Amino acid sequence: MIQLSDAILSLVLLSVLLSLSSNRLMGLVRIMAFQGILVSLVPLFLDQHQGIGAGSILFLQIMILIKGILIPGFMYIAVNKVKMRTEVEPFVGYHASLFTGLAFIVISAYITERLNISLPGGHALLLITAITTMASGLFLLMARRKAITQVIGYLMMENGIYLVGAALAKESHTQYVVEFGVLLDLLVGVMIMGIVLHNINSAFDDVDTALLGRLKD
Amino acid sequence: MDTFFLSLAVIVCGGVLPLVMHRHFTIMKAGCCVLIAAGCMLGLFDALSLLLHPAVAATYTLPWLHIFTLSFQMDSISAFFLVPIFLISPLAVLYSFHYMEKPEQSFRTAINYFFNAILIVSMALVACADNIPTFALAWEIMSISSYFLVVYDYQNKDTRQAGYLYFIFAQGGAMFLFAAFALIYSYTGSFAFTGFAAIPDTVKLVVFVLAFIGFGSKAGIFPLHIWLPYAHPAAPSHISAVMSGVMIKMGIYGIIRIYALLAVPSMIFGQIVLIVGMVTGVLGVVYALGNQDVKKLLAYSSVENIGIILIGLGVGMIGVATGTDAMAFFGFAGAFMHVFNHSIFKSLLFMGAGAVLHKAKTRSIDQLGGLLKRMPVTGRTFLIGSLAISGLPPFSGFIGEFLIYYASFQGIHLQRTAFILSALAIISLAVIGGLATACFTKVVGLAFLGEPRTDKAAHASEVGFSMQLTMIFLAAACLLIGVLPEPFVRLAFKGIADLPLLGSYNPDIFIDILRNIAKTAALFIALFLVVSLFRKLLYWRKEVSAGPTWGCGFTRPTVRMQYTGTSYAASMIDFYRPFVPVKTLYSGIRKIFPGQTTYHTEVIDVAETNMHEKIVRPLFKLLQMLHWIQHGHIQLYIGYIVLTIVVMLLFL
Amino acid sequence: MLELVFLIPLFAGIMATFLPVKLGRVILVITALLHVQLTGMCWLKISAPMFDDYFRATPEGTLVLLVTSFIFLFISIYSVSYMRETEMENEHVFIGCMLFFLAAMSMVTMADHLIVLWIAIEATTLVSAPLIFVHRSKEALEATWKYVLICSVGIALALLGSFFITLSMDIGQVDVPLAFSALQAVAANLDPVWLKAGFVFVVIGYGTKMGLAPMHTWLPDAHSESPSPASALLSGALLNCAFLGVYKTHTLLYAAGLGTYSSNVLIVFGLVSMSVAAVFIMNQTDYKRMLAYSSIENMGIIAFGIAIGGLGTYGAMLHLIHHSLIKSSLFLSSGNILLGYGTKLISKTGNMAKLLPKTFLAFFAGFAGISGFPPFGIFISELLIIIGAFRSGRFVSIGIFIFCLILIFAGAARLVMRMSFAQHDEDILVQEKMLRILPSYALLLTSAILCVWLPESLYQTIINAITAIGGGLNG
Amino acid sequence: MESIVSFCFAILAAPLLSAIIMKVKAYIAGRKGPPILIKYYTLAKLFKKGSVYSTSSSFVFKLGPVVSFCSVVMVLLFFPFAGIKPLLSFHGDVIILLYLMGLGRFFTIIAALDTASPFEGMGAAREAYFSTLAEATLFVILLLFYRLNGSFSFAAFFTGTTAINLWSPAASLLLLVIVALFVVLLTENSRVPVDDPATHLELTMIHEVMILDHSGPDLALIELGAYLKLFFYSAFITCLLYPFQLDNVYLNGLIFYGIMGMIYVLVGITESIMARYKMNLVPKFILTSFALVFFATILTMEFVK
Repeated sequence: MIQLSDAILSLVLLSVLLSLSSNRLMGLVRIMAFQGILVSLVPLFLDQHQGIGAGSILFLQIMILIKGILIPGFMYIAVNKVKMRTEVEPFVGYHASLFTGLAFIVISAYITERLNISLPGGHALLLITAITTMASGLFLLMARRKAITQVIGYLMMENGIYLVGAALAKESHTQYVVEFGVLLDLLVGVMIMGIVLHNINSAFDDVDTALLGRLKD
Repeated sequence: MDTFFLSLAVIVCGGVLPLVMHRHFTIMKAGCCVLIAAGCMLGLFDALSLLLHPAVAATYTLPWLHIFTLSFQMDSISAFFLVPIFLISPLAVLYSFHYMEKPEQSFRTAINYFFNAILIVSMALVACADNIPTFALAWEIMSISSYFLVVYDYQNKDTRQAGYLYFIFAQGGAMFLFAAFALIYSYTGSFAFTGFAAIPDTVKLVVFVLAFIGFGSKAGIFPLHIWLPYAHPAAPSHISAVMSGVMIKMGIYGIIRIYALLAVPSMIFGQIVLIVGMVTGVLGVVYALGNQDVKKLLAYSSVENIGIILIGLGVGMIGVATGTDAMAFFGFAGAFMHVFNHSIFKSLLFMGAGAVLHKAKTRSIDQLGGLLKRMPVTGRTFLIGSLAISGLPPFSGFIGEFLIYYASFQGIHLQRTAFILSALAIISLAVIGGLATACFTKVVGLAFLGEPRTDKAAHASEVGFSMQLTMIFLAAACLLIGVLPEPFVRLAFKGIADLPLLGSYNPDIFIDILRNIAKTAALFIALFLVVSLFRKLLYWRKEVSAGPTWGCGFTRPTVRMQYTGTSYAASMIDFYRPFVPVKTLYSGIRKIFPGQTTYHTEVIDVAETNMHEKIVRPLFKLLQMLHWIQHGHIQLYIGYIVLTIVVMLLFL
Repeated sequence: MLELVFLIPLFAGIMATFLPVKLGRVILVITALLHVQLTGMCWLKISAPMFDDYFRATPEGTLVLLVTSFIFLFISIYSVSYMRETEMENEHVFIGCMLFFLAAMSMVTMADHLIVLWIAIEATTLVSAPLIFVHRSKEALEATWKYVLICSVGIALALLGSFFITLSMDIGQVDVPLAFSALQAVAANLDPVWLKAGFVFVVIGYGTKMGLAPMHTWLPDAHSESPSPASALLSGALLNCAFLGVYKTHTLLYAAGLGTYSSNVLIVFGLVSMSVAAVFIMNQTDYKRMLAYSSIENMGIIAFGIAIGGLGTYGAMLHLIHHSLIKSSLFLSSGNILLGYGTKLISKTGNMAKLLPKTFLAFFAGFAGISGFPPFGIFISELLIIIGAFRSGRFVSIGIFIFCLILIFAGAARLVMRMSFAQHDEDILVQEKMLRILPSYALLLTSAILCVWLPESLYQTIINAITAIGGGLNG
Repeated sequence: MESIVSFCFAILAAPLLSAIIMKVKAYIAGRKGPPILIKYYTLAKLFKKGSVYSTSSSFVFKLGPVVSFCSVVMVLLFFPFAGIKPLLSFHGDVIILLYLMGLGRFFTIIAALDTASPFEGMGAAREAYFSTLAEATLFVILLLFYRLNGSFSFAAFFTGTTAINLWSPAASLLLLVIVALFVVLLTENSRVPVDDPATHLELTMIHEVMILDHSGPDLALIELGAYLKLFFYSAFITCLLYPFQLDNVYLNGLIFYGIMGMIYVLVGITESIMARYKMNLVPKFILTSFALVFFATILTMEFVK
């Protein structure tokens, strides 16, 4: 099982790197769907989640539904509907982004080493993945022009945080009602962002954040 | 203290009444005057009875918001400061009866009366506050109510600026006060005033300096005086009278109170106060001399008098520190006396200036002239006020200054620092006295005497009855105190009775001197009458004719050839040049047949320019530079968050 | 049943969204009234929570709930008149979202579970976003975008922080429900390093929402672009809710013996916020932005006051109450000014004293109140905070604190005087109406009354709220 | 009784002594000069005349001469001439007397300004200016005296056993004081080099220009006041020089007035050999006197322990 979880985590890492170097919006959305499903699966393969009860199975399905289908689907619609140019338009170039992603991996490996905490089950890779995902999400938020890529960055960060939660928290704390609430927030958040994006597009004829710089002192 | 609170209640009623009745303009004014006057008389009676029959200081406490108590105490110091509050304020309100004569601005006038009443009440409460929250509360109410009084004429841009400046200084000063109080609290753990003496001496010094800055910004010490020359001209004149005559004295009250509470016989307090007082006094009067705007000049003159009062206090404090009882006693008594006197003659002068402004529609000395003939009562009372403020016998100003001189002379026998400081105090008093004479001869001589320089001045006429009445009353008070100083000086002695550290000094010797001074004054007046009679005799049945002024050979002198205030002061200002720069705007003569040219000079307040150039401007520049923080780019905004995380994790 | 406090506005919101606008307005006001009653019941401890794992009526929560409910009542009355005047396009959405917003905020105040708190706070962001962009102007959209994105990112970090706190439980071998009240009791056993790390992320996260600099960047945009009732809600109620998250975590650290660390962090954030506010209030051109920066300043003051302990904490709680009252009143007045002049630019306003006398009274009184003049409560709270700071020996901090206060006062006074008194020749577009003035007066009056007479029970609530971090009168 | 006689004598003698200056100047210039009683003649002539008042002026203009005259007379009432107790004296009288002189000056100045004449305004400004400086010098002298002898009145300064004079231990300081006082005398009485009363150009005058419009008895009062003022300052200096007190009152008086005469002669000589300073040099001149006495005062830190 451990190997399997490692494999999934590697795939997550790969998706992160791919998203950094991706230059197509549609591609990005697909990567996000892929990543969402992977991330949802992670708890399934972790040691501390021994007893998989009916609740967790149900929750797993809901999570895959939201993270892997609903949210990416919603964004897919958004991208299509606003008919934005499909270029990602980075501030930081794709190669540089990629290298930054690699640097994130190195740094998070170093941090994980330094933290040296007795993680339940010694999931060093999990933590590395989580930190990298988070950092890359923040990086996408900062380094891309298009508003929609920022949403994707936000989602990626959220995924990273979820991974951290999965890595660190014991099962005893996991309360599905609460987790569902978190997911719901995420979903509604993305929907709201989508609506705002839609409005921005109709008001500005573009979703370039460079246009969103009027309010300043 | 029941009488005291009753009087305050009556005053508040007097303030609220106009708000309710503002549709009936005259009734509103009359009702307000009557109520405020009644309240003030009651309060004055209470304060005086406490002063004259010293009993245990009256106290009153009231729980407030579960954690505070509102605590009031009326001891001799409070009672003494209440006297000018309750004496001058009703007169100012009475004065305003004819001064505020625009029925179309009825509601605004009502608001002015309301805040006037609030100001009176809050000043009285400041004087009686007996713990930190009470004091802070009363102090802030005083600041904000006086602010509204200053901006009465808000359509005028200058007024707005003045109000702004005043507002900043009031609140900034309050912050220093809060800091001082908070520092004390951090040692005593109690809001009460009583525990102040228990804190360590070094802390006391810090507390005193903070409080001195805070109170000083209200009182107008150099260089925190810069709001005065703006706020006083901007405010209506009866308000200037109250603010300058009474309100800035609350700053002095604060300094005295904090000194009394800290109760530390250290030389350094006296040194600070004395040196600041000397600088304030001399520069205040020099700036007064250099200004041609009557009310601005009077504002600077207030600064000067605050300087004199501080010299008195400083001398008193040095007396305490060196154990020279007489010096301490008379220093404080002189300061108290001058507080009282200044409140009278300064309000008189402001009312006079207000009368001039009211009728001649200008405040500039260089546009006035010849008003004595046109406004006989205003002119004569203003002359008396000028004599009093110049400290000349037989008028009231002299008495206070004499006490301070007397105290300073007691310090002449001391050694080293104390001696030099006493000597400097005497010299600066002399210089201030001389310059004040120069300054007020200028005002009287140029604004009221000679020929009117403009049509505005030429068409001035005497002001309304209530205004005349108050000015006559105050002028009479100036003369009365000068001729019969004893009861008033005894009042000042009673006032300082509750100051700690003073020892028990018996001022009987001084009372003898005082009687002699009174006799001298009386003798002078008698002599004056005799000589006048003699002069009358000499002119008996003689030909007395009138003709034009001798123009030194110039046959057609015009009124515009009269000496102006600017030239009158020019050489004296020149003497103090490094501290009193003069800005000259001269258009020059360019063409062969020169057209109209302009020449304008203006005395620059170094405190103001330096504060503006060295502090405010760079600060503004810095703040403007920092505006890029909010640049509008969301990516960098998120960058801020990331940066914060990184920094915080580094300091984890 | 305690949960009614947020369930009823939730259902009312759903109803209002789908019912006709006129009915929606009635629902809005009725719900506000009902909510006040529910809050009162909660305050008097009549109702108990049903899901006591997640919800609990803590004194600090009750306090914030009280404030929120109270100002919501007046804002709802105001907004009825405001909406009638502005002829809003999607008014039913606006009313619905206001009610949802109330529900979310009420949930925040009652939340005891770490993650539930997070959910509720994130929910406040999401339901308030439509309030901001209801006008759909370009600026409003931009503001909404920034608001949603920055707050979401920030709050996501708070989730991470909550996870770290969970981790500190695990490492400390503590097995209690993941609720503040439960953790409080066992705080000493929590792992300090992870607890601190958790605190850092929570402060940054909720601090973003609360408007602590340098995470405040969304705040001036959102407050200035949203309709005035929404601004008033954002500033008067929402910021307090976010503060509650910070405060509860701070309490936890205090109980764990890490109070010094968390205090220092809060002091730094508080002072930075005040400085930033000072920078932007000076030379501000937009009066709503000025008010927004003033909110940043006041949140800084509250954070500072909470951190210094003792009297300062009491002062901070008072400050929270009075700031909400006064600031929401100011924003409501600013709505009238906006209607009257049709612009948010200070340079295009003026002579309010003559043109909009009633609004002028409310606005200027509010300004005096927010600047710490009696008879408004901020006078007391600032005095207490200054005294508390000296008492705790933080002389440098208090120096900066006072300096910022003076600067902000200087900056704001100039602008307010400009608006109130300066020359203005054009006519007023929309005259004042009593319905849009009275709520402002009522809020200010409440602050003034609370400065004279503080009900015993309210006092007790404040004291109970601050005893957890050693705040009180003996500090 | 002695005091009254002394006071009356002082008032009567003042014009005579003033004439000495004119005589000395004339003598040095090689002229015969006016008769020694010229000042009495002038006064008598003026008292007999009527007056012309400017239409610009008010009652203040008429008040000026009276007040300034009264203030000088007041000072003389308190001053001990030739060791004879003055008519009145009390601890602290010096201050009120100096301030009374200030009162006189105040009225002189505003009376001048009352005429609306530009020249008189100019003179008034100068008078106000220079007297502020001279007054400071006088006050330093007072505090020096107070430090030396602990008293606070003219009578106590110059009579009794602790009288201050050139033969006391602090004589070296008093030399400085005498020089300074002489400067003050020249300033306050508008003598050369501060002012030239004999000039014919109003622009350069100080005191004389201020009284241009006064005439008749008013002018007489002013003139008499000026003589008395000069008399007072000379007596002040004389008291410092005056070495001893003999039992014989008349002998005392003789010596005293002898020294007084010498001071007047000295003023006359100064006027003859010096030119008037440029107006902007005058403050420096007066400041010198201030510096001298201030220096002397600081030096007392050595003398008085």
